[in-house]
Amino acid sequence: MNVAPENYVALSAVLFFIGVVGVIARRNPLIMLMSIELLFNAANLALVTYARAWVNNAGHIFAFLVITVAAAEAAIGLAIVAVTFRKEPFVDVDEVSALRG
Amino acid sequence: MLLYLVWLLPLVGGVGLWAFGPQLKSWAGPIGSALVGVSFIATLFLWRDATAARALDVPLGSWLPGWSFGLLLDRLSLIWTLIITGVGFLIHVYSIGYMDRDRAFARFFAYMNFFVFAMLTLVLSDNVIGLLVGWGLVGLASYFLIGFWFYKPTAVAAARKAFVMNVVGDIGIMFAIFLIVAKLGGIGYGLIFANVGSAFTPHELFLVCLGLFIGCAAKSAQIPLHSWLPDAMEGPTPVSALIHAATMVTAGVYLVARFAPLWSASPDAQELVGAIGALTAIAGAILGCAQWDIKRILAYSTMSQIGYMIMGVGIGAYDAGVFHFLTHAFFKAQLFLGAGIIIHALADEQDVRRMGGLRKQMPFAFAAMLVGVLAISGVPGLSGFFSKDAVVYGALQTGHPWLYAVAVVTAGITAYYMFRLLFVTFFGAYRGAVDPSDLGIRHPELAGTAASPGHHPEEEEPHPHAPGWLMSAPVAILIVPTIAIGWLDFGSNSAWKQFFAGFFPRAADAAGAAPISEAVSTLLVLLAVAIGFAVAYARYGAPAALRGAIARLRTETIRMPGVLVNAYYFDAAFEALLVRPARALGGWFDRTVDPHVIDAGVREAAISAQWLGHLFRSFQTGLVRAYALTLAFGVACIVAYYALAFGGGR
Amino acid sequence: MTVTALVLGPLVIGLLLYLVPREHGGIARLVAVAVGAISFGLALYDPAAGDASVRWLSRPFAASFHLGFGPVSYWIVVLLALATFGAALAVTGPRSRALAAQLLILQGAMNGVFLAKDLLLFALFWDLMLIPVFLVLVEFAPHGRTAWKYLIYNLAGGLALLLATAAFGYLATTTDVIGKSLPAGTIGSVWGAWIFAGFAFAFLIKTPVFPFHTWMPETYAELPAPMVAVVSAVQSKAGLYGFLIVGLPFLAPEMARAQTLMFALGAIALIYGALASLVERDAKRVVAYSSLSHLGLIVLAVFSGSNLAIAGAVVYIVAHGLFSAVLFLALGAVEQREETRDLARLGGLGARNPKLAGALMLGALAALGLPGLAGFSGEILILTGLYRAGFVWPALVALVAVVLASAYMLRLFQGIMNGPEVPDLPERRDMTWTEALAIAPLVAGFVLLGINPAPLVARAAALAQPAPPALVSVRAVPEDSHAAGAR
Amino acid sequence: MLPALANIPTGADYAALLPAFVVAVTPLLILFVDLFYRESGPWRRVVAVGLALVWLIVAGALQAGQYPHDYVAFGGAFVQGGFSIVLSEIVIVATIATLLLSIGVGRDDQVAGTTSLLLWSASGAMLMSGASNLMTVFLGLELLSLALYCLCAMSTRRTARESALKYLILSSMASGFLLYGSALLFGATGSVAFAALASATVTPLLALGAGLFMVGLAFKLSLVPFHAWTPDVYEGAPLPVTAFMSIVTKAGTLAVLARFAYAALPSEHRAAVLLPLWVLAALSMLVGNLAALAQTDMKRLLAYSGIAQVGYIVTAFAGTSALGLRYAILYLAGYTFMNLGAFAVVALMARDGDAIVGLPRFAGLAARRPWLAAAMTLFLIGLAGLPPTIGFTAKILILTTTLGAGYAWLAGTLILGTAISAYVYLKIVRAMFARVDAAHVRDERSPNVLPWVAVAVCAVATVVLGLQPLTPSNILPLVK
Repeated sequence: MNVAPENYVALSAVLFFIGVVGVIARRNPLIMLMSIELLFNAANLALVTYARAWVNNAGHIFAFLVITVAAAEAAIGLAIVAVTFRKEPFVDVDEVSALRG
Repeated sequence: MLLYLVWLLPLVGGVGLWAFGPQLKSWAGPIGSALVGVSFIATLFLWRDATAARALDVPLGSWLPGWSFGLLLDRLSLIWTLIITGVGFLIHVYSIGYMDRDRAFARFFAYMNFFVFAMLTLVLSDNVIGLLVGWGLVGLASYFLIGFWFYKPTAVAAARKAFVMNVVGDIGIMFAIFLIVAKLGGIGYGLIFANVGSAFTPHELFLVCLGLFIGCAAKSAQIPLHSWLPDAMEGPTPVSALIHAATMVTAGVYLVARFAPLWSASPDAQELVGAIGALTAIAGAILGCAQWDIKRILAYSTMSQIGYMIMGVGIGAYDAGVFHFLTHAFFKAQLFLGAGIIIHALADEQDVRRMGGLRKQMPFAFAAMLVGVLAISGVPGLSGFFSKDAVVYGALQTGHPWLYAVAVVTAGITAYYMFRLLFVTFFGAYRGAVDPSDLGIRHPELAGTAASPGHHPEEEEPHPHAPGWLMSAPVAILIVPTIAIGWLDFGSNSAWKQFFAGFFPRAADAAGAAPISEAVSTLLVLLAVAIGFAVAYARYGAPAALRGAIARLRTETIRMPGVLVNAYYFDAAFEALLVRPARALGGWFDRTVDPHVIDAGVREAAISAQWLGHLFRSFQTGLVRAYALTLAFGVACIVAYYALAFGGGR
Repeated sequence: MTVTALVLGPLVIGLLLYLVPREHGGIARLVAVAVGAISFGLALYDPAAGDASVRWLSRPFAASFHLGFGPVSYWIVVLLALATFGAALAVTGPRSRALAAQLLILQGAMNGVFLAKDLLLFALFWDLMLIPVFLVLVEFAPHGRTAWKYLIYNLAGGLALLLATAAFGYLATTTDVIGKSLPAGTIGSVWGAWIFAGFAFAFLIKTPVFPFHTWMPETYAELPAPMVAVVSAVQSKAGLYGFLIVGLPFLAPEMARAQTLMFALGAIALIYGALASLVERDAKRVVAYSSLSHLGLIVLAVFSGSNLAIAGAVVYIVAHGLFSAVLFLALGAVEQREETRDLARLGGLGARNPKLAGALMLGALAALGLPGLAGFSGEILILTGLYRAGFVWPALVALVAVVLASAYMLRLFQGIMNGPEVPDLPERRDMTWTEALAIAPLVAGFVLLGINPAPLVARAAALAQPAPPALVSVRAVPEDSHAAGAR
Repeated sequence: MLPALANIPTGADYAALLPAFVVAVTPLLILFVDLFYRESGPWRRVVAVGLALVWLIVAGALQAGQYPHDYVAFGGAFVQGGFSIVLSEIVIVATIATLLLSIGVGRDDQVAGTTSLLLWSASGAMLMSGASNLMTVFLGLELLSLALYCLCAMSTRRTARESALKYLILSSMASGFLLYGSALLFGATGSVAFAALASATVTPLLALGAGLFMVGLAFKLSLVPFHAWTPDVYEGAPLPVTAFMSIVTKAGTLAVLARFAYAALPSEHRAAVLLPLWVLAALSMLVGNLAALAQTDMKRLLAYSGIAQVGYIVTAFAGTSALGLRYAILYLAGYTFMNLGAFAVVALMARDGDAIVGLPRFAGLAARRPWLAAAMTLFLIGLAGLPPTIGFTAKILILTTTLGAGYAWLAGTLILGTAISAYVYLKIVRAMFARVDAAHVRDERSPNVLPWVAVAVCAVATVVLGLQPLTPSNILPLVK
């Protein structure tokens, strides 16, 4: 079965869009982090697709790189969320708005 | 070199006395007088050079090519220099006595010397800029001396008025200079007179003359720029004698005489100047009839007499006009100094209504004033008779019958108010002790007659007393020329006419045009004078009039027409038409336009910036999701741009 | 060497003055006086000093740290040295150190403006001279707003200047142009208009000219007297100087095109300032508005294109510097004694302060254009030049302003010195010798200049000589033609 | 057959990377040394910071030694030489200054960690300065950012954690855009190298990719409207971190932007592709300065000021002239000194080197601490673009190139922004010099004198850089 690359790209765009909306719409920082992962993975999908389309391994390498970075990012992100909300009963980014103006 | 000395000695005096006055104390007066005296003598030594075929012209320096300066002593400036230094010297001597009680004795002489310097600059200059410098500096000296008692608000105001009105004159001369420089590129008299015919169109020539005449009118108190002169009487009396009678105010006459070639080439200007002169003569004389302040009477008479001179030089009778200046310098100085003796003796009383009967206490003053009055009225044999006659007849000779008529009538009025002065002051009983209100004096302090507080440290009762020799000697000396100088111009080939033979351009239509002979004219003038005297005698001098003097003065004061009291409302008109609008406009600029119009724009811009700053601040909500939204919004905009820019073009 | 010392010396010494302990303000003052005197001596001693030049930029345009005397700037530098000398002598009070230091910094910066032979350097010093005035206003002015107003206006001008300089540099590929000439057509008409607009905006604000003047009365009123003496004497000339050295040689067609507008602004300033100072009650603001009026006259001269008027403008620039410094120093002395500048409250000081009255009088007389003093020399040259170049109406308007000048200057003098003594004014003592020493050289300057402005006129001739043909053509009447009619 | 084997990295490739490598490896040494301490004490701090300083200076020297050479390493993934060396040096200088400021901040036993993070972050920026393919860019950017997220949280203040969280979320989102843009660019050209982009034909895909890629960069540069994180993060983060962030992220990102704008776009469409960038620059100059007008906290104010200053720098790129790049980097160098100087002054006004310093604290500073006030005045007038500073010189140079490139509107906006900014900066000058009743002003002094070193160096550099003769050889070599 051979799926046209355009479809993968379209899927990645949809994923990306969902990720953006997720960051904007969700108040739970964990879900926001997940949405960010979605952004990265949407890019990965596109990269891999194009790598195949152009027959260029650079895209694959790039994707691996992104996966590594995303892992580090998730680790740091979770740590920061944990530190920030350690004493809070609920996890809500809108509560964190002391810095403004 | 001697001319430098003549010119600069008074300056040395002025600056030196100003700087070292406190150290010199009472020596200031003699030193100042001596310097002017030396200047006078030096001028006499220069007589031969000045009257030589080629007049004395000393270069001083130059600003630009064509703008070179120098001193010129020719016949005309010689006459003026002699009067300035000669009469000036006498008045300086007189002032030593007159100002003896004043705290600022040295400063007074500094100013007086400075004035002499300035006046010499004016008359000795050989170019228009130098003339203007002198013109401005005499105005300054006049300002200083009018405002000499600067703690008196009236004096301060009078000084400022005199200065500002004189600046109006200055700009007239400046305007003339513009035209001259624009046409000729230079400022020297020689250059100007050599090119009168070729460089200017008649219209331009008229404009030059008009500009110059504005200067004359301001300096010589010609209508409509005359109203500073009566106010200038706030200054000490010797000042009035020197500056506001003998010399400075006649600078206008000098100017017209100096620029005779221009005037002679511009008949329109001549008509204008003659008419203004005659108008001033009669208007001043009429106002002279309505004054009570002895110095203001003399001031209006000065205005009127200068009107004669201006009329004379204006219509082309230059030597007659200049001659009237000469005689006037003597008799008017005489009158002022005589009045000064009275004022000094009465502790600064100047209101003639509060005088009376002074003939007995002050015979010397009476004699001095009497000679002066006779001379100014044109009584035959005295100086004023000859000069006035020459001017009056000159009007007829040059074909101006209307001016002639005005001049004759003015002669009569002159006799009237001068004898009125004499009778009220010297005849009858002394009224110094009479309550001012009985004399109709409502506001003594406003009449300008109140003794100035603080000027005399020691309080003293007004008591008529004889003057010291320092004051009487100059007056006595002045009596001689007042009587005799007129004979210089006796006859058709007089010494005076010879002196100026060929100096002035000849009037367009000389003798022969006159419908009546000079003798008939003289008789007419004398008739007018006699009528004037008779009326004055009947109203003020006759025994019956003297008996009811107090009541009479009272009714006359109360019934005086407003138009005369207010000097034809010139001041009020200036106030309403110029001063108030200027101040209102200035106030509007200062208090409305600047802060509320111009600044408002800038202020609004600054406030808007602040407001925007706060607006952007309010966008910064601190909500991370909102920030993410703006981020996404920005991305959307950029994507939209690329879609538009590159999407359609494929 | 001389020119470098004139610029860097005051700047560096001014900064070093901050090392003097704060309570030893007297020492700082003495140093400032000495710097003023030395720079005066230096300028007089070495009037033919050569240029000093160090390369700064080579791209995008060539620029150098190029300093040197020019035909006009030499005299302005001399004037500035005199003014600084006088101002430094007049420094008093608990914060003398700051004032003396800022005075020197200002002197250095302004020397830089006038000695700069490079347009970029000119712009640098132009903006630099904002800072000392701003800081002094911040520290000394009673109203905080004044400093802002000064800054907003002048910085707007400074930035416009910067933009114009950048464009100029781009087109000419060099800014080392002052005193030189550019090949014709370097600055085309499209760019030229904008560049001129930028320069003119800066120059008009600095001068200032209606309607950009509103910062000036407040600044002048609230600056301490020594500072305002220097600012009004010299800083206000920077704009006019700019028109002379940038506008005339490089932007002549634009100058000619803007002539009507500039004449209108100058004439309005002339009358506006005169009328406003006729009613203003604050003595220093009276002088400020009078400056507006006087400087308007110079604007007319600069834009007339007449050599005579431009020579007059140069004379008047120096003359105005001298007499406005005298006026402000004298008013400063009055304010220090009486703690008010309100003409309605002052009066009668002349009786007890004859020397101070004399100083104020001399300043006022020079300002009102008394013949024989420097103000007159400049005025008559300008006016004659204007008229000769065919500008009859501007000349007549200026004549009206001359009359008004005498009215407001006498009002100022008499309001303070004449009339009955006001009893409740605090302190009475006549001028001290330091105050006299501060004012005397300035007075001597305007007397000498009044008697003989020839040295300045000669230098100005050098400035106006190479006037490009475009400017000559705007003259309605050829300069040297006797036959052409006056309109 | 693996084509990659054809270009196995050689010593020359690693030599190009050596300075960044030194900076990246030093933390390992620091952490290793730190293991030997049992208890907290000042020595831990001194050793950690000392090691970092020494190796940073070594790295700086190595970097400087590379100057005349050009390196194309790792098959074009990393290019060193010319302006990127200067940017790396800026990063090193900023890091050194940050270390000087951070001496008194935080607990002794954490210093090794924070120092390490700082160096890693710096190495990320250095990597970015030489990055010339999309992968290297992403790698450098993430290295820079990940360390910064942690650094922001390194304070006991609650706002520090808030700032870290915000920075994390927003920056990651921006990285996502950059990454997706990179993917699209890859898709459009089939290559991750910038060099390949330059010869590509412009398709909507390429334009869109370029747009998203630039959004990521604009976020890091905090150009409006991608600036919203800046004030909050700057305010919340510890002061030294803020100072670091304000320079280092700009330096690294600017290198990428320069390479991208100058070398990675087809020249015939360059102007159109880059137009949004100029609009962003104009918006930044206006909004940054206007918003700064209303600020009362010093760090926040400097944040907004930084937004505007980046606008000036990006303006220099307008028209993508060679000179414009030089002046942008010159301006950044000047900004580094002026801004770090200002932060150092602020650090000297707080007892622990990391307090919230409001504007009222500056009232009457000139009377209390004249030297500090004088230095601050110099930095502020420099930021305002007044002479005699690099702020003035660089600004007029930028104006000239911008005008020359035909972007008069951008030059006009720059002038307008500068006018507004004068109020922002001189407001502080005014507060310092105005006479005030200083009794109620809290006057704290940092016990630490090292920031004075930073202040002095920055002050001298601000003036000297502005007045030194600038010739092509010393201004900067051109872009590679």
